[in-house]
Amino acid sequence: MDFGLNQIQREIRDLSRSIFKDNVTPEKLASYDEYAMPRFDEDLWSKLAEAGLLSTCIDSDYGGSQFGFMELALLLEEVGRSIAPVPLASHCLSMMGIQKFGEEKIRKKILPEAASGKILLTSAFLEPMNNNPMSAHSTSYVFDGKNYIISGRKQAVPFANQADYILLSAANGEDLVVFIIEPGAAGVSIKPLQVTSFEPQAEICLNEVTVESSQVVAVRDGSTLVKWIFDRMLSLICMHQVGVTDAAMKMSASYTSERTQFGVPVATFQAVGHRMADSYIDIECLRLTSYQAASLLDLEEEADIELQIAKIWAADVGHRLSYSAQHVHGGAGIDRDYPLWRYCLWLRHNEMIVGGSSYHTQQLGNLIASGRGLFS
Amino acid sequence: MDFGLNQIQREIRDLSRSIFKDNVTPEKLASYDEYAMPRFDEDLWSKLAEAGLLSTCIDSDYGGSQFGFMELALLLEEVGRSIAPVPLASHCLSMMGIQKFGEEKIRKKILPEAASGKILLTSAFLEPMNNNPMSAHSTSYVFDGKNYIISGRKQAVPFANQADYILLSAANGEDLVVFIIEPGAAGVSIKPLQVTSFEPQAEICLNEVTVESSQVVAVRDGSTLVKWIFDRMLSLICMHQVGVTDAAMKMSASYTSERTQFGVPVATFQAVGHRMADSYIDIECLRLTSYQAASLLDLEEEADIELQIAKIWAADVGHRLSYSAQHVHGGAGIDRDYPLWRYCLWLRHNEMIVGGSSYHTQQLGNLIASGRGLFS
Amino acid sequence: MKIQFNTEQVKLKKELREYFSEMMTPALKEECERDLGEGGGPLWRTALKQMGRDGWIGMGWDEKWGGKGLTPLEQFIFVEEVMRAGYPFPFLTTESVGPILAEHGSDFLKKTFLPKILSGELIVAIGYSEPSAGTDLASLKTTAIREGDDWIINGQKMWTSLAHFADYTWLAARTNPDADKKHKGISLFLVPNSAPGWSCAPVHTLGGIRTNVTYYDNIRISDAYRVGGLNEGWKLITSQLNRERLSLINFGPCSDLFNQIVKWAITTVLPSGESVIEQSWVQANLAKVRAYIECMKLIVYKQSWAMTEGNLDMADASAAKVYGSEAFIEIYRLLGEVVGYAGLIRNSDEICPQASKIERLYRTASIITFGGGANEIQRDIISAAGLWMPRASR
Amino acid sequence: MKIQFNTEQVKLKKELREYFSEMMTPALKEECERDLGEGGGPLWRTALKQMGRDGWIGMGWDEKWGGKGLTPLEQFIFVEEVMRAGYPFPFLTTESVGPILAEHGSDFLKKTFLPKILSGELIVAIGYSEPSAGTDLASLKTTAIREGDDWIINGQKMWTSLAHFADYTWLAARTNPDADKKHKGISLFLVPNSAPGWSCAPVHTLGGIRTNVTYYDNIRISDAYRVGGLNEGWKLITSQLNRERLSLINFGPCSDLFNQIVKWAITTVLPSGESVIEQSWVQANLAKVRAYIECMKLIVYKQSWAMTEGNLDMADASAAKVYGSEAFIEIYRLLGEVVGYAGLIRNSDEICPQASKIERLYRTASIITFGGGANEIQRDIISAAGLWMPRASR
Repeated sequence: MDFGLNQIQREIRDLSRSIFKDNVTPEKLASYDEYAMPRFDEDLWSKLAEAGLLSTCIDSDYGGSQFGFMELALLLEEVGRSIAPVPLASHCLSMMGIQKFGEEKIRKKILPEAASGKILLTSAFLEPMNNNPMSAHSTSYVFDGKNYIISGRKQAVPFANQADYILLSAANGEDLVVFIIEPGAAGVSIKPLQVTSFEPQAEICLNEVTVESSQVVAVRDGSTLVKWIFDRMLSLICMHQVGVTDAAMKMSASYTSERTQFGVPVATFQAVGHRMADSYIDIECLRLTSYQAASLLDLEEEADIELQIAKIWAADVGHRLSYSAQHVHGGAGIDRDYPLWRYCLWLRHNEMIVGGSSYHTQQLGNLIASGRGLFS
Repeated sequence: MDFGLNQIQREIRDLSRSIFKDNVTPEKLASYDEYAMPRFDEDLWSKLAEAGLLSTCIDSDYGGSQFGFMELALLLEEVGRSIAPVPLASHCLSMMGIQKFGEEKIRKKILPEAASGKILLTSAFLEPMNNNPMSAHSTSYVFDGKNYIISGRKQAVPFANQADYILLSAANGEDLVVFIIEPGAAGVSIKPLQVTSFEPQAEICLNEVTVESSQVVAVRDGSTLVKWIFDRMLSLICMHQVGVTDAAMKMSASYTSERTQFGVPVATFQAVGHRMADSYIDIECLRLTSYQAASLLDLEEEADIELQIAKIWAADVGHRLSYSAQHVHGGAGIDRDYPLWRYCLWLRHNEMIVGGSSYHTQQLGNLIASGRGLFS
Repeated sequence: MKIQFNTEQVKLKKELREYFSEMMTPALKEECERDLGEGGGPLWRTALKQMGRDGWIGMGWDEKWGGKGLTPLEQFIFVEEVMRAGYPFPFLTTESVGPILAEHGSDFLKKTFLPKILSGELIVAIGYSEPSAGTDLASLKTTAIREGDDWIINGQKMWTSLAHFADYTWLAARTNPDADKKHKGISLFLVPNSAPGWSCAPVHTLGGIRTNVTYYDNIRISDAYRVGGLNEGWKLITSQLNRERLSLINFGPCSDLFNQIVKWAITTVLPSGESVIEQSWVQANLAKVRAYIECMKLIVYKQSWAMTEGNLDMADASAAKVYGSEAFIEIYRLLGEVVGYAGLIRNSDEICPQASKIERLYRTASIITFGGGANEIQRDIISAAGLWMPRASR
Repeated sequence: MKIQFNTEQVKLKKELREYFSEMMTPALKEECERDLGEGGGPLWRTALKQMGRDGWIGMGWDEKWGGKGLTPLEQFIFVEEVMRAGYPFPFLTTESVGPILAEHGSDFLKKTFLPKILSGELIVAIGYSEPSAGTDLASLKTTAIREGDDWIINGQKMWTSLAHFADYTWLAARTNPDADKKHKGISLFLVPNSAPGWSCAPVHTLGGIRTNVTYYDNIRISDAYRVGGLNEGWKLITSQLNRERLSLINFGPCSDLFNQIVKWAITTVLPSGESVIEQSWVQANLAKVRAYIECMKLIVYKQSWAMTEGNLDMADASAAKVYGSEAFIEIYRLLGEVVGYAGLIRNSDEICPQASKIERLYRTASIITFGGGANEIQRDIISAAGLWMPRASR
């Protein structure tokens, strides 16, 4: 049992932190506010590519550094800490899915270019009113003997309009197949959604989209692939939230240490100090449960229980910290000229995306009722 | 809309408060600790009878003062404030049920003696593993053409061993009938339970108990009677909790105002002051929702939603206040030589009896799902 | 003790609901939405004046100022219903500044302002906070210096909400820099926003709502526009805030939101075939919201009743503010969970008609935990005034 | 980063579980229940010595004191498992006093005490609190006055738990009444409870558990029983409390309780025909408990790991104590709701075998929110040491 970072992990953390620190400023972030332009810093993306940070989990055969999922997870914590405008999670998870489940031909076609940042990938697994991409599908396919014809709707697809390829799941009865499609394919229409965090997201409508067999990433084990990526997506949302919460807490601690009222720093009021202490504890819980889930996935172990627990904390802590931070900042916390407010948007995003705390509590409860989740 | 007490209500409150203040002391209460003797102060009971406080809701025909349910509810708040060892709620509600649903013969037999305190009544509606006396019955009867034969189990019956008569429900298919039985009747066995609060409670086992038709209080409208009493029982639990919480809060406020540490009263630490402020708000919520439910029942209006809400607050506030009070008292809060600890027992009792907060939240949720509970 | 409306009150509520359902035309609704629930638009102005003409704004006011002479409870029912209808009612002017002015203003001020306030023709913004005087309000630095019959005002105020369309600012300024305690050197003025030297710059907030910094550059006003005693402004500030606290906790809009979400959850079917409300966690969330709002309702009704009886308690006003402001946050969260992903979308209500409103409300909800007197101060007041606990000197 | 046990640790856990399942005979269990989870009975004594002989108590200790030379993590696994088995392990002696003694005690003290502690032959009670020195520990009044090579001790201590069967008291006394700061005049002593002048009176608590007032009447002890530097006791107190905080948060028993309740809820059928666990609110309660305990587990594992690395953080120790003590309360509540009325019954486990334990645990749970350093103090420490926030002088 080791709660520390090894040499490589420390290097990845330090390198990414320093790149984000130099390149993500409130002024730059301001240019994406209210969707003034798509929240995707392509310069920064190139720098991450150059530093080898887009391909941490990709085999050296395809130009990657061949590290594990834990390294990617730690990288996402830094994305969260800086709320950097880069589609790291969706891009890397799509690559990893192709690498693990795709055939060599498709891997060779996609991975080297994706690993070097030349092309962008994303995944479309979620559907309207459904937080579980493994069940009750609104997107279906038929096989006409040669091609697959897909119809349906996908929701909450990050960077759909920026991506070159989209991993997309569709069902036929019990079977779930994962395809790789191009956003410009006939029958695909992309409707941009404006969400809380200003992240480019879209709803995708598929109207009899024809797809060739060569575009199939996983046919027999499609639902395994979807679960494999979805588990890791949950994990990365939690890791991102670790970074966002930690940064917002530290901003609050230093603001209240400097701001004086009644002739003393606001931090010296016990109610303020204690609220920050509660945040500290909250974030420690979020961090530990998130690290644990990532660590299990890194070992390719099952983490159903641990992921639900981490997401519950990501939601609860995100909610509580957002209001604590705003509150102890007084007016500054909600002033768009001070950096905190954008962190609050991401706290909310990570809280609610793929279901809030109540939803995941019920999911965890279901697992427990089925006899899983006993302590060993 | 009137949140104030009228003249009669003020008199009942002041009179009862003064009787309890004079007669309920920590020394007296100590004699019932750990069931050293049954928690029933018969002297105090006589004094309440003499003051006319046992019969507030009983018609003058039977020797009562003919006031409404609200007056009884306010009386229960005072019982809670003093944690007086008297079976007021179970006795009075049983009388009221008989008065409202029984035939004149049974009313005449029971009520005058009960109103004057000569005999004691209680009710046995609850059954094991079931917080809802209106459904899923473990006690059933058959009618042999002349008598009713009852078998089954009742739980959480207060003062069963002290009572002269017990109102008891039993089912036959969909029909629910309420009988009045004597604890010593053949086939009735009473197993005393020791509960958190030291209140005399018992499980009653009924093994082919034969009951005559004259003992039937409500045959056609048995389930109406059970609901009518049960609603008021919920209400009185909440009102009792109002008194218990208020007393425990004030004890905590005055203890922390006097106890010094670091050369200042403990109350001057903001964390302590704020925790007490939160208790103040909590108790205001409990008080208002409890008063509202009692007020509706007083008017014989339906109060399903309002009762659930009051019981949720009774449970939540009881839980939170118990630990706040213990905590700000430091060691004194749990020391059996200081009066707080018995209040904590009652806070727990009222929290958990007939279901805790989660249970009642789900009940309220069910009502909402059925389309009830919209704001007008 | 009878915690139910009487027949007249029930009738009034019904009448108001009908009135507002007619008043809130699609065009007015659209304007109010566009102004993010703040008001200030032309249709909004017109509607306010109409309400004034129809005698609603002054329901609970003395007839001599144009009121109807009913009680604070009826006044509260009116405010609840107008807010419930989605109209951003300028309650700070009518429910907090107005009553304080009626109590402490000179005859001249009362005659000048009250009829206009009750007829919906005059809006007042509040000018207390400054860059270094937030929770520690008494340390404010804006000055008013006597010059003959006039005062010359200089300074800067933060968070002057509504200033960009208000007519006057209810301004706290230092009139005695040498007072032995800093809160004893403050006076209150009604400053016309049209006065030379007045200016205003927008501040944009997390929730998208605009507030303002306002600047006071050698503004000259007559002493007749001073409210209450010289250097006795602190009492007016605290009284105004006490009233403000209550009016911030209006449960009309959120009770309507609850109703809408319940109906949506009952009628909306998930891909799995069950309705939204069949999910037990949704029921639990809605039950929690229902219980939260019920208390909010009872707390404000009780306080309206207490005002009618003339015994509004300071600790209770603070309790209402703390409870309400923190309950709103939990309510929006619980409802946000129920609508799910739709509650993250700003530009579409396709899934659930109330979802984008919840998205925005979540971003605005923190304001009243620190605005109107930070909740820490309110809790200090509660333990001191409500429980007689000693508190640390500040 | 790898937050899973290695193969040896998994094996150790298994070995310990088997060992304790044999050790906890029905008679020992009954004795422990009777003593309300406090220990002190004859079978309890025997078992403790057996654990000592079998080398468990000192797993993570240096071999020269009778330990096995493993790390704090293995030591923690041992404590977790022994507590999980329902044995009231005297962790204050072995996990807090012992390590501090090893670090700060003289050779004489180490040789005298450590082997006995690790062999389960010696129990130490903690004597800090006094009637007027609770949270403000540094104001304690018990005195130790030098007389030749000896000290004469006089005073009274509150909440001296285990004193009635402990062998020694780890006692804080004032050795310099004139120190410029009151915490600089305190020294630490190991006082034999057998010394003439020592006496003890029971204090009964809400949860039924006995604690004690202890009296020190002209007790004479040699200077050899002083621990650490003269007037440097404060550092030992805070170090001991730091360690105590961690050992208070043992999740072994409550993880086992969770497992038992889940199994009961799955197999128990309600009169309505559905099982207890089919009620969605029961699932939600159990999920919350599961999530609470998971964090408790990770927090204490991380700290055991940090001790292994030699960098236990003060803020983290306080965070563990606050989190754990408050989580226990919520856990017992949520489980209490699940078992329902049975959780109010003291004298029968007919409905649910764990219910009366929950009934009692609920009554004992508050102790560690103020004991071991009140949670207010811990939060002060966290904001100061963990977030570098300035704090008010006290």
